[in-house]
Amino acid sequence: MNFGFHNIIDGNGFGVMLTGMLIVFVGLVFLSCIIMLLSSLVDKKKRPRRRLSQNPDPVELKPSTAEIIAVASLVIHMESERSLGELAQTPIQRQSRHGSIWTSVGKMHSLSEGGSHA
Amino acid sequence: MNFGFHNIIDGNGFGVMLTGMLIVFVGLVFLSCIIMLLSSLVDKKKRPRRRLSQNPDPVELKPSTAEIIAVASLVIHMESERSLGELAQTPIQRQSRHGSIWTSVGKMHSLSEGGSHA
Amino acid sequence: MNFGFHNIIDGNGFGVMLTGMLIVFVGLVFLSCIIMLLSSLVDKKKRPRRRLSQNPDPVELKPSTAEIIAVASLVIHMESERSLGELAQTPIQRQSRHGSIWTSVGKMHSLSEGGSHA
Amino acid sequence: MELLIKFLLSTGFVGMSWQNLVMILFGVLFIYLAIKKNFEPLLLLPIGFGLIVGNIPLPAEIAGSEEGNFFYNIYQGVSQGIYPPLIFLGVGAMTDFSSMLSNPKLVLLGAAAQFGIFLTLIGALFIGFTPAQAGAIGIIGGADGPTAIFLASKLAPELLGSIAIAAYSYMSLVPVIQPPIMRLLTTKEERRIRMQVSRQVSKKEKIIFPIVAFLVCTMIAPGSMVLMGCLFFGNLLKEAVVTERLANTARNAMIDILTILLGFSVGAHTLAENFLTWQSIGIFVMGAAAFACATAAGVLFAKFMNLFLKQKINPLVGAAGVSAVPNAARVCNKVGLEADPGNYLLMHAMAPNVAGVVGSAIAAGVLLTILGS
Amino acid sequence: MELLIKFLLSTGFVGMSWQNLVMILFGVLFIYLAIKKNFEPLLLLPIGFGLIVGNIPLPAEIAGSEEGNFFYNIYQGVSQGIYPPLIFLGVGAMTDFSSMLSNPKLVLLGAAAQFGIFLTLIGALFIGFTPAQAGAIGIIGGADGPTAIFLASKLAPELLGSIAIAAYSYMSLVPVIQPPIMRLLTTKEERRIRMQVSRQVSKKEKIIFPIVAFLVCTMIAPGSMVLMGCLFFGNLLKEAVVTERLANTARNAMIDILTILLGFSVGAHTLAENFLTWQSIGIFVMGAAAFACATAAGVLFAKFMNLFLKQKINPLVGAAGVSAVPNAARVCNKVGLEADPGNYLLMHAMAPNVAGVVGSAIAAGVLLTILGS
Amino acid sequence: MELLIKFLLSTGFVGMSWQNLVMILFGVLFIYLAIKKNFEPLLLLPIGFGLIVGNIPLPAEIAGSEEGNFFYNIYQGVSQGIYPPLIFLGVGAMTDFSSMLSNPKLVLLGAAAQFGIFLTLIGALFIGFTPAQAGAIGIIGGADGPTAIFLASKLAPELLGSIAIAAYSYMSLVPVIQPPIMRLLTTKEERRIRMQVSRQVSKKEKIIFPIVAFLVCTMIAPGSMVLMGCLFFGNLLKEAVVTERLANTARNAMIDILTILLGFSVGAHTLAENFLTWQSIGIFVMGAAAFACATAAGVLFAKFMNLFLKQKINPLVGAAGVSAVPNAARVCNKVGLEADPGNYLLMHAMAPNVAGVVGSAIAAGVLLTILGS
Ligand code: NA
Ligand code: NA
Ligand code: NA
Repeated sequence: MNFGFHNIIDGNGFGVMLTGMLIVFVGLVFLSCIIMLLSSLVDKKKRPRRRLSQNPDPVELKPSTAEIIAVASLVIHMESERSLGELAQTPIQRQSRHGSIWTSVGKMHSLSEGGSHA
Repeated sequence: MNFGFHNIIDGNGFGVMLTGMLIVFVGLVFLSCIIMLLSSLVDKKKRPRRRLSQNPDPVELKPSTAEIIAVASLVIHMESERSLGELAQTPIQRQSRHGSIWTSVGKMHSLSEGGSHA
Repeated sequence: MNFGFHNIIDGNGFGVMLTGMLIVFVGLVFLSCIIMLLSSLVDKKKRPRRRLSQNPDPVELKPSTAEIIAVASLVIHMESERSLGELAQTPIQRQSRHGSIWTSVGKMHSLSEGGSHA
Repeated sequence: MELLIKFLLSTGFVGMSWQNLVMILFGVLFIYLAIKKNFEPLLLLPIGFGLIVGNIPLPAEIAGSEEGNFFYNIYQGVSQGIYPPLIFLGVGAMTDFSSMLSNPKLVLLGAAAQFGIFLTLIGALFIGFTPAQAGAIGIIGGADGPTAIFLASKLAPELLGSIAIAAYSYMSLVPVIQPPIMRLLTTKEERRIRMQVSRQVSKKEKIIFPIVAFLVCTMIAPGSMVLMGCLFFGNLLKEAVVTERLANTARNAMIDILTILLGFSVGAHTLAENFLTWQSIGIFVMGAAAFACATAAGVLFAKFMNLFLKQKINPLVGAAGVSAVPNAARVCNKVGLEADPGNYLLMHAMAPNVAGVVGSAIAAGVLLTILGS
Repeated sequence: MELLIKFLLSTGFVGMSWQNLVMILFGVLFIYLAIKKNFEPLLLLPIGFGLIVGNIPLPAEIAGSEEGNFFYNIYQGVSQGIYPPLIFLGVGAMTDFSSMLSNPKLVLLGAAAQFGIFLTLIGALFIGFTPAQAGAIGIIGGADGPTAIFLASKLAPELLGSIAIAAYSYMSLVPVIQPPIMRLLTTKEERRIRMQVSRQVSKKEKIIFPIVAFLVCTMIAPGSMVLMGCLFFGNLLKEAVVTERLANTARNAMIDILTILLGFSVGAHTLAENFLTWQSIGIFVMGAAAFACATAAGVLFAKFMNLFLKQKINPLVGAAGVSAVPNAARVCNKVGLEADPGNYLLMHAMAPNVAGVVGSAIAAGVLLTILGS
Repeated sequence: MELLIKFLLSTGFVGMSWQNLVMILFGVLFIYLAIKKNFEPLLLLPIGFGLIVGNIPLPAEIAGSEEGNFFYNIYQGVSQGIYPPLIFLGVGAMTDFSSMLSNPKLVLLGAAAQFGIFLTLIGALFIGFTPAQAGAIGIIGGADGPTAIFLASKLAPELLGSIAIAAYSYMSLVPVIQPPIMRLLTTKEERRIRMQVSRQVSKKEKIIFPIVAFLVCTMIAPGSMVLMGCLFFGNLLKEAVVTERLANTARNAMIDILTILLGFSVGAHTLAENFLTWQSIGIFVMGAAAFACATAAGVLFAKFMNLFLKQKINPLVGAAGVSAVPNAARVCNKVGLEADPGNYLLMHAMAPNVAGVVGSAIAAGVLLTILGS
């Protein structure tokens, strides 16, 4: 490998650099303008997105028993769906159907009733 | 593109149509006969499949504290499995677009409404 | 297909057998030695791995209502993550090696430490 | 400096023709329809974005030779006929044939609705398409994406884009196209007919069915072997509980990955010169006709069957024979409820609905055998 | 009209030979065994359905040239040796080597059991197979699907179907084949031997192991490089917690997709002319011999080791050396419990069990080096 | 006997050169860094193991011809430029552009940081690389794995291994490289600057953005079409809720599978003769320079912008413009907190961070257009 500035000249390094930086800037300046336009174009009235605290403090939540019941039903539902996943682990686990008694039925059903996408 | 009936004649359109519809009908008639045979062949005694209600109504459920404890342990169990890295991916589960647990039912819907690949 | 010992001789069957078994044994003997070395090399002090039973017995667990609320909040938290479709991109959920739901917070930490594909 | 000029000359603005622009607008339109109107979003959104990507004018030195080009590479799965059958496999792993198994005679409605395919074929011949092209256009009436794309890739690759788009568009327009025809061809009394509840189907039947069905269909129409093989293989994976993990992956990760690749690459290969043609207009007109005929054929055949049956069929379910699963079945249910709130036809409509999938695959097989070079 | 005749002549009935029929029946048989008897369903069901699909007689104009044919395309992953190593990668991401790490001397049992491979090779030579074919047949004794398919695709592609089917069939017949041999070669006292609990294995060991193990194995048997590389790479992904998401996908979505493609395409490429031959019968006979020899070799070597060990090994675990993970280990456990309820050998048996996987991969490497053209 | 000799001569020990050994040690090193130091483990661990696998010396008869060789086959996805864009698609399905949408002027910082790319290019030319190679080396400064690998596979395949490793190494070294430069170029007051909270972004904007952004970028730099197309397509799949299941698979199963194949095959193709060269040392030196320049450029440009803005920018966020998502943004946050605990810059830093991804993709497009043969 032979050092030297002539390489840069031969390779038209500065030309590439200038063109490159120019294009990159033009592109992103353009982009940021577009974004500003966008935000002014689209309707301003924002429906505030529900911000869910990333680590919910148990004490703060204080769920009513109704909520706990909802959790129960949710978990049952999730289990029944996820039990496909459970089947899909290791062959050993596939043979032995352990897990929740509640969902033993749900398993095949959430399957056969899994939406027909055809 | 030149219109005209001669195209149909040249392309033997009617021949194709007749053959096609004939084969389709033969095929599906055959199929429906086979199905009838099947249902008569296989043992008739059906063990009635328990139908799990598709949207578990919290009020209907009324879980005892024992059940809630079961849910708790189930979640722990699920967590432990997941943390053991065994959770198989079930994208449908993640498909739901609603932020609240109250729409856990909605998930089943969005499942059946998830559009079609076909 | 013509039977006969000459086939074995022509195919140098015994040579292959001897070489094969030799290599296999050399390989695995070597391997078991390495393993012994390994176990003596690495530090001996073992932190006992928490063994989580695959289907925990509710009665054994006896969660306080506080714990149940925690479960509730965890599920809500999981749901919200999932429905926001954001958790999907984080290895953490599967990565966390702890079996207890109390580490659901820890999950968010490891979230911010999740490596990126980009 | 001359580098800069050289570069500027390579930008997209230069060589941007009005055709490119129109195509990009079409892409935006399909994305809009997918998101706002929920038009088969899983396919039309990728196709729409693909249209945009594929119709940006590129200077020769970038576009380069086809080989080694990203979109050319992923399109191989389409032109080689790999994605559609595998997607069909995933579809099989999603499909529940039990409603069809529980009342077999409704299967015939799935056959009748294929009439649309062949009538369209004749129409396409009439307006000057070649027989092979006409076959590929006719299959739009099958209302079945993978089948349509598979057949088009074999019979008329040059029309694939238009056919795919037409097929998926009309599949999502089913709620618009079908109801008027259904109302026109049926009396309120007929729409009111209630059908008896269907029997329970045993697990055993569900497992044996895909095997037998595959044999029957391929025996009669060997051309449908690949599609049928994948559809029923997927279904067997689903019904034979022991392979649940395979079925689960087939209908989730696998079908999703293939759908992304299929939609994106089909869109990117639908170029102005192939799409902005009189042919495409012809294809869309024919496609609409196909759906209309198919619906009519299904309904009328149901009424015809009622002449012989004492257990009357509600003719509305005939319309579900066009497949377009599960939209068509939902439409039947909806129109049925209008006539008689409380008369839920959905489960009954699912039978001709899935039978329609099989029917159009058979039809595709026939067309492939007869018209395939 | 002549179109109709032309079509009818193309239907499957014409040209359906008795061989086709037999093959289809074989397909049905394997599906039955997979579902009812739980014979390696993840592989035998796809292979079984593939047999049915692949043996439907097709008229030339449909079957067409190999290229562009769907099954030919997906079979490339087999003939090019792409699927098996990647499946092995997923297997590595599933396998837990800790039991092996906790008592290394049991590794030797995994070596002894490979004796079956080479004895079978000699038998195969004897009944007239070529050396390459004999090697591919011998590997059935490895009781390891991906290894067998990988080697067969290199040494004897024409026998791949029979070998794959034989391998998976016998792997699921392990509970039938092994126990009598195990009982024959061991006394009740030996079966009663209790083994000491194995030590805890540190995370660090588990992470270092796959790297070191790969180096050792490929150094000694370079031919096993690809298989070993994938197996231990997958295992490293699993043990190095930081790549858990990759390991998770490797052992779920990825291995499932590949298993579907492998099984289905292998089945579809197992045609009557290759399968309904005396050779196949030879292969199945040899396969049974291979498993029997391997089991015997494992048990006897365990007894041989006991001559030198004060901490006696229960000879039953020697039988687990044939791999066939995890069935063989379960069989050991079962037979052990018969002799002494309360003597659980499962964890001990896992050590030779996984060692057997490594052992047969090494053997495959040797055969590839010596017999590979 | 001579068989045994023949075999022994084929073992890895024979023909094991010191280069091989060094490469294997490098592999072990990268695995160590991935696991212990969490250096981009998802890529560096597969690459590291690939290095080990690829540098075991094999006798010719095993290594065989390139074709049909497993690693050669899976490497096609790299050399054909298939994996990187699809991985970029998954990245798009992970990326949230809302922070960028909420304060657009920070986008310029993402442009400024690309200065590192071109300065490095000049440096590479200086030390004697060809223009094409220099371009591929410069892109390391883009701090974006898929972009770097994609461009390298087009401009300088022979350097791909070194470039990929350099890129990912420095991306994980960001927390080491950046802070000193950031502190050097900013006063404590500047680091204390608090930025106003960014506005809420509507769903509509998020959906329209990827489409518009793709059009703008490809119009201006058509060479970046493939990368941009995939990135923004993935993002659209994510934002258009209707395709959530596709986005979900794209950012999980699909990206994981591709990452495994990419990392493993890139590693296995990085052979001693290409890697243990003065060039590689040059590449690593240049890479470090690239990151340093990029960081400096970002920070200084932020200070430059402050001359005109009344709402001052905290110059630290300029450093996030190098992309290396999300490490660089975290570093900004960390350094910011040092100066003023309670001044959280993370969300602000995400804007130039993702803008940097777009910026380097544009730069890659320019280099591809100008330097691509
Ligand atoms: Na149809
Ligand atoms: Na083995
Ligand atoms: Na960048």
